[in-house]
Amino acid sequence: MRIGVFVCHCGSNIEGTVDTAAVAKATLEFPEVVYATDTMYACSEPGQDGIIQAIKEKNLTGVVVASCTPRMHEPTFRKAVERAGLNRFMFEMANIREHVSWIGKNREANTNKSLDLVRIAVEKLRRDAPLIPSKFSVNKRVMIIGGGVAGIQAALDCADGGLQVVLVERESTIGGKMAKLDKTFPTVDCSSCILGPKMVDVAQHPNITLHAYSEVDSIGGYVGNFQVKVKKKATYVDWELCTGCGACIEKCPSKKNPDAFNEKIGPCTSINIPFPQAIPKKAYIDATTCRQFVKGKCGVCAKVCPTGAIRYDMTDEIVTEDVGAIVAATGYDLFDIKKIPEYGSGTYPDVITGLQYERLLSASGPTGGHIKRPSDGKEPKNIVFIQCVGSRDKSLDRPYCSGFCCMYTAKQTILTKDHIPDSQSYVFYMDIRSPGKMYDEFTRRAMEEYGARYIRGRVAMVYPKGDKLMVRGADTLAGTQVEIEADLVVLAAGAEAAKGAPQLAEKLRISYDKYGFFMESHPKLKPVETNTAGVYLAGSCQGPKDIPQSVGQGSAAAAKVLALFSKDMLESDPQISRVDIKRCVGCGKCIMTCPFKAIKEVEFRGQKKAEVIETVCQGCGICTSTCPQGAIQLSHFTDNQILAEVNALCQS
Amino acid sequence: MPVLTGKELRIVGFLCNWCSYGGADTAGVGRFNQPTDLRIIRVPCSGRIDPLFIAKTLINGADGVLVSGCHPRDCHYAEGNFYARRRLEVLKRFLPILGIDPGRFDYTWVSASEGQRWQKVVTAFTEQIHTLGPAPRFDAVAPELLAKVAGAISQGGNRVAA
Amino acid sequence: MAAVKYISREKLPEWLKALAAERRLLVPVEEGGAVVFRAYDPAKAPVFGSDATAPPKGSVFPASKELFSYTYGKEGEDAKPTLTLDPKTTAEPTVVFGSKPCGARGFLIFDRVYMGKKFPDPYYIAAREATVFVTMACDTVENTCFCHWVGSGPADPAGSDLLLTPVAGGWLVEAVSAKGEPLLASPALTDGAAKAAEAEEVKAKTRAALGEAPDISTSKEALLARFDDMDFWRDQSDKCISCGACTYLCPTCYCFSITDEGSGMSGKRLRSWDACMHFQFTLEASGHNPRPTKAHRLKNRVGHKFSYYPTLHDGLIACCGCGRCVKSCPVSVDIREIVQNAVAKAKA
Amino acid sequence: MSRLEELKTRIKEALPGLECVIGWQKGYDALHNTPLFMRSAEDVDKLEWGALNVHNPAVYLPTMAGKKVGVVVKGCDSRSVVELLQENLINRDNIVIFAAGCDGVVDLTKVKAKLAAAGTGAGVVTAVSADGKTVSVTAGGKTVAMPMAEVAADKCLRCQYPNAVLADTFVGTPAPQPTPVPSANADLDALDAMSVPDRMAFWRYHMDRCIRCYACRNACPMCVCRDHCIAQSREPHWLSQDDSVTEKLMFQVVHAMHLAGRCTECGECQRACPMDIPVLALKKHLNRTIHDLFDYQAGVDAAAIPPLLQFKTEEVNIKERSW
Amino acid sequence: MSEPFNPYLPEVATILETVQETHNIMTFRVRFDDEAKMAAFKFGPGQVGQLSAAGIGEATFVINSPPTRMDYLQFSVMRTGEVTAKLHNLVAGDKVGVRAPLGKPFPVEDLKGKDIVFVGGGIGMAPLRTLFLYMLDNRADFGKIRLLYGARSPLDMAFSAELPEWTSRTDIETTLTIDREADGWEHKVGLIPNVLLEMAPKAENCVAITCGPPIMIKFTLEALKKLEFPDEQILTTLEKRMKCGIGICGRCNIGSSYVCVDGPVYTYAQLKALPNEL
Repeated sequence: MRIGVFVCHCGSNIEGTVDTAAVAKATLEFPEVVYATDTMYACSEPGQDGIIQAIKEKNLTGVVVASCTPRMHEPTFRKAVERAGLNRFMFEMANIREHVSWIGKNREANTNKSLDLVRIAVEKLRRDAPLIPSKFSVNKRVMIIGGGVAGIQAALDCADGGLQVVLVERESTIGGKMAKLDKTFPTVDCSSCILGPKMVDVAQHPNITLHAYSEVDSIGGYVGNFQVKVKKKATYVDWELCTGCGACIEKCPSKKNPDAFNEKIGPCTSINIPFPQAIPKKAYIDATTCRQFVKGKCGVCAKVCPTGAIRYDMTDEIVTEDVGAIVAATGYDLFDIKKIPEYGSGTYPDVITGLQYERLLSASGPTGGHIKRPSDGKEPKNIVFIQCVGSRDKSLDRPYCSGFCCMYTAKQTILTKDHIPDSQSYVFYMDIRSPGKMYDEFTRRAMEEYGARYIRGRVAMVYPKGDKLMVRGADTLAGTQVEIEADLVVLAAGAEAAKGAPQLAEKLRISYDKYGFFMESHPKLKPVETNTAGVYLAGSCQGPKDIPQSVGQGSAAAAKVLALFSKDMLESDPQISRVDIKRCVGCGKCIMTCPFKAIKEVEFRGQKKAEVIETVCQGCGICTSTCPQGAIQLSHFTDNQILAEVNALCQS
Repeated sequence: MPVLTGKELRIVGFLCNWCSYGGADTAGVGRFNQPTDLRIIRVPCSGRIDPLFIAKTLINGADGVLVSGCHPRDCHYAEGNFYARRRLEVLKRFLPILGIDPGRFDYTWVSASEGQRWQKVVTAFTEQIHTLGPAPRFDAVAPELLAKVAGAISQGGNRVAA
Repeated sequence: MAAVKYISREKLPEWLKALAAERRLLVPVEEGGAVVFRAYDPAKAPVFGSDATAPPKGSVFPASKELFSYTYGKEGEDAKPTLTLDPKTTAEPTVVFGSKPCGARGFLIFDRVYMGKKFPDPYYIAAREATVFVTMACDTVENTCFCHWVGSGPADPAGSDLLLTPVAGGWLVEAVSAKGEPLLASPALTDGAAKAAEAEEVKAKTRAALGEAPDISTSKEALLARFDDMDFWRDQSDKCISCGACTYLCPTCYCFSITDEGSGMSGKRLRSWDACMHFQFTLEASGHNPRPTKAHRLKNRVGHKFSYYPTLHDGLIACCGCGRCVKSCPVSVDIREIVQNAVAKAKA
Repeated sequence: MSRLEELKTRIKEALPGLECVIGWQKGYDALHNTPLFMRSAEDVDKLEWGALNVHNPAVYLPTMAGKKVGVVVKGCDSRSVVELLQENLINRDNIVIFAAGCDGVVDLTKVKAKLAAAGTGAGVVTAVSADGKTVSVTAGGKTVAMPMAEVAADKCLRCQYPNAVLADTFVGTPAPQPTPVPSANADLDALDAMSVPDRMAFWRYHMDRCIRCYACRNACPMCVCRDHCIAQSREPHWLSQDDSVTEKLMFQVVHAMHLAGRCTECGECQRACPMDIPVLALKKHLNRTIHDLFDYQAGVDAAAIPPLLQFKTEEVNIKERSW
Repeated sequence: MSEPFNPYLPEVATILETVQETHNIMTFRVRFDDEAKMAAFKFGPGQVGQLSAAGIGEATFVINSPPTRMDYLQFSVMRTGEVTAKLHNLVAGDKVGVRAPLGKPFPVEDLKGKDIVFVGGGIGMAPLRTLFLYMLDNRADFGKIRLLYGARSPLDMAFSAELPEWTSRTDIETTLTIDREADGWEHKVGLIPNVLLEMAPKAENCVAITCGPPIMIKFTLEALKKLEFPDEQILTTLEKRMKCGIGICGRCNIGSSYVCVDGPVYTYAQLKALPNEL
């Protein structure tokens, strides 16, 4: 083997604390290293060309690059060595930036440690073997989980691109959070006017199958060939027959249920269609409140339904959808404002969330678009908005910024002034975060044109005084305590991961952060990919996003899916486990522990043996550490490779 | 010279690619200062780590071994760290009977986002190993200690007969 | 022949100390319930009563021996590879003191193979020449002893350099080879002529205790005749667990493996004991194994000792009758029984 | 009819349908019994039952897979059979289990020590008799009476299953479960009492005389890799052939870790060791750990999954360390 | 003082050239670094050598270049295990160790004046190549020479660079065959034993020399018996796991015959006399 070692300066990122030339020179003492050099930016075009040229000139058969983390540039360099004619697995990286130069300033120790990391990379490379991927077919259907604006965008883009799309929505209608909004910033155009047509497009698109009121039950398979079991929850209404006429809603005797679509500030019937533009516009029965279910008798809706669509005996149904890719667009939920008792939520009805305020503003909301406070239906004059409720607050384990609250609060002050010209809005804020096109101008308009009074400071408490609420807080700019008498208090509740997100992540075999937001593959370079091939992210499930960002991600995820499906055959990752059939004793321990059911028992000359299903194996190597005789080995991370690394580090 | 004599001890880390290796990267990106003793071996999953690798590393002269994987329930491969947790815990409890200080091995969970946590783990573990000092070696047991133990064995008998 | 000498129990440590001063002195000592040959330590009394658990095979033929070290290097601008091999054939002068005759006799079997004309083995020869065997004749016999079956006996001097025979108060010391004679020079030894008769009596009594040996002179042919009788070998090997205890404890088993161990640019090639009872012994890279079952392997082990080796080496049986393979076998496989079964079957 | 005679009768009845039945017979001297493979009625007449049946015949079963065989078991041996069944290494339909109550077997190392103390040796034993309470050994003309409690194998002194946990034919009256004797765990207790550095010296001292014969492994009924053990492979290359204590100890670690959660503590590894190395203590220690962590005992339930081949998302007994 | 001869110590040699013969067979051409030793090196066709990749180990291969062409020693290595995998990773300029010659050569003197039929299958062509080329280089000493060389497919055929010369020479008769039809294949299609029966060489004054995979050998021997070749006129070479190569280590023996010193070349008559343990 002829190994070349390339030690990257990364400008001064590495060279600043590592003597890269010394490392390169010293690696020449390592076995089979015939060429070593330091290079300014290994990943740059000249850097890569240098590697390719060296492979050709020095007849290198393996390459080690000591630079940044392989999680960043391993694919880059693998492609480079491949361009030079080597198998892409005849390449190893030593991470001397994130793991060395950036975490300490001692040049001697760093140089020495870098050399050690190259040493183990060389020892591993010496035991690498070329791996060649095999090909398998792709099922060109995509599942989008979540029918908010991000999911809708992804579904439409995929469908327009010619793909078959399965859209799964937990609620009985798509639309998500955006459907609940009155107007959108910074243009103040009507939310349902811009979302509605897209929802209709979903309903009418021949390539889109919509499973509303449904949830993902389990996911099997792998990129190109997932099998997703979808639980269609019982609606007790045959949607084939339901025309959405609304007769049942009119007659339903159970009318006082909190309306989830209206954020529980208005009532609804037990059989319901959430809002007039719902897609699908089909009724469903909430069995927890319906008299037929609760008391065992009623049956009014069944009697009035002109098409006879009511089915009280309906049960949940599981349908299996075979798809080649999945986009998770499950959105977010709101921080529970009751967790901050000082603000009086739950105690005082006139302390509401921003989203509830949206419903009060909306013409299709419970008040018909007239701002009436929940307690007595009076029109409020003094309205206090409190920012960062459940955002940027370490004490609540919500240290992150929810991103869009500053903007919607500004929008709401503007809309308030439009609705009630003699009103006064006050906004308690920490910082105003408005880094978008026309965003900062928008917040300025709220203050300057619409007279919203912005007070920089936190609110200490809200307490009642007569039918008013007293809001006591600090004005940190003035350095004074302020107290404002409010008719209505609107809390900008922060965004948090959608309920059930971690469970879904586990089904999808993707990671999520400690708050339940899904982890993207790379925070900058792979924002909509995940570490599980064929699973993509769109919208707020990855972290709080406003509408344009969500739509952008929906399209981005769709582009990824379209790119994935542009090939008829996918290449399987050859970095999988392989069985040495001579040494396998057929005990089946690997089969028992494989999380992917990627190993099966076969019979070979009358003896039981294990066999790896190439396309299913994900390359975790649990089998390798389970097999007592080491007969199943994970390629590229074989026992001998790891042992060689261990030995290299243990040698004195 | 693998470690800087007198300054560093030989600490080997086995990190899963998806979480902890990423966490160490995150720590690097955040420029979170760490001791330089640790050498990281990247593996796909903590489930790939045969406890025997750790035993081998310690018996062959490493002063400490640190394993880190994804937090339970957060394994990229769904279940790898669940198996790892059992196996590593069994190993950890096994080491002292061999005569290896259990403090020389530890395992933990660090996610890709937990750069600061990684810094804390590395710093604490490195300190712990420095407190324990260079590991004694099976092939270099001090003659006096050997004589003492041998004496006790020949007196008490190899196996204690009732 | 030098005059016979006598060493008393009391004077023995003095002699041992003198011997240890000049070279490596290996004596049988107890270690955790087993008796093994270790470098002499005056603080630790040697165990001369019963035969050692492990014979002194390792003194000349260590369990693992470096044949040579290798070092890769690089030369010139283009890092041209170089390879240097450095063999170490020298051996340390050694006295093995207190082995039973069977333990020393084992090397006679080695000698034929390792000191042959075509490929004399420099490592073995150096160690053999550097080692002196001071052997103790037996005064008791155990149930597993069968040295008299294979042309040896409890006072067999073959392979030894000095022979000690237990007599009242100490041992009669006889030089068996010229190599042994210089060791008699120690002042701890006194004239032993007076004890010679007693020693002869001990030898005769011990030999008599062994009783008559069965006739296994036809083992060569008898075992070959059973070569294809796999039912026979199945019956003989049924209880064998195919471990290497018999082989590694055998004073005559001389087979080995060669493996390379190295890291980085250097390493070594080792010759180490190997056991023909292990599946891996004859396993080929293709997966094919000419001796795939323990029946095949036991057939080769017994056949080698009692048939193939004698065929190649003037009828000398590659067994010294020490009985360790029987005594130390976890399941008491008895090679005497197997040979007798084969012989009986041939007669029938 | 004695247990032995009834066993013989039942085995003879079953023998025509079986490849063979594995049991014990007298060995090369009075002190040693040896495994017996019964293929004919005459073979069955050689069967022995009693304190000298030290071997665990379950070790032979996996290598005879595919053939229908019988096996005579003590209580402890039956646990190995159960464990093999649990791991699908043998097929229940192909195994016929004969069992009887066991009053314990001797530890030959203890017997040897007794004989040595009496001024004689195990090599010259001429007669042995045992009545369940006492073993009388005649050697070199002396007869030494040894209370069973002093020469029984440690496993017998703490035996929980004197009667097979699984049997097709159980003859005679079940044996009573003995009261655990404190000295039954003396080896582990002694190690527990040592300091960690002393333990390193302990293993350094003992492993030094290991001859790497792998009798411990080959006698172990749960060492199912056998011919493909990683101790002797180059791919993977876990161990070198260096004659060093680290390599020898590393093998014991391999053996012990591979047995974690599978070992029934039959003690064959240590009994088989020709160099008398106390390797069982490692497995005992692991079994204790497995029991503490997972409340699990190997070889009692053929339907159980070994604890290291499964997991719980919340591990009750594993504490996460805080950093 | 000069060291005594050490049969375990390889000669350090340099790889001059490697040839990728098939997907898993690679040929190595090596020369000892010690030119004096290279010049003095003598061997007979059929003798083997132990090729070392120091650090990994040794494996046995026949020296498949003939003693008449001493520019280099040639070994062809099929990738089967750890050592062969390492060897396949080596390139020209790399160092190997060579212990040679070991074993006994073909009985060249006895073959002189005889007609010869070589029957080689797959990698089994390697041991035949050395004798075949030796005979070509001493063409006058031998009678009619026929070579039947078969492989599974054209891609599995080693020494393909030499095949045009072998097939075009008029003083020998070369037949190539593959198991199944393949595009562009201009030679025979059929299993070696069947093609051999078609060729029907006369047994009189003829020696058949065969090497190949066990199953091929089995049926080739049957074919040769049909063609009435006496056992003494059939030569083959055995492959066994070897370590020492000098008749000590105890692996390669079949009864009392050590393949590494008494073989690897045996007549069928000798083989039949050995105990049955192949």
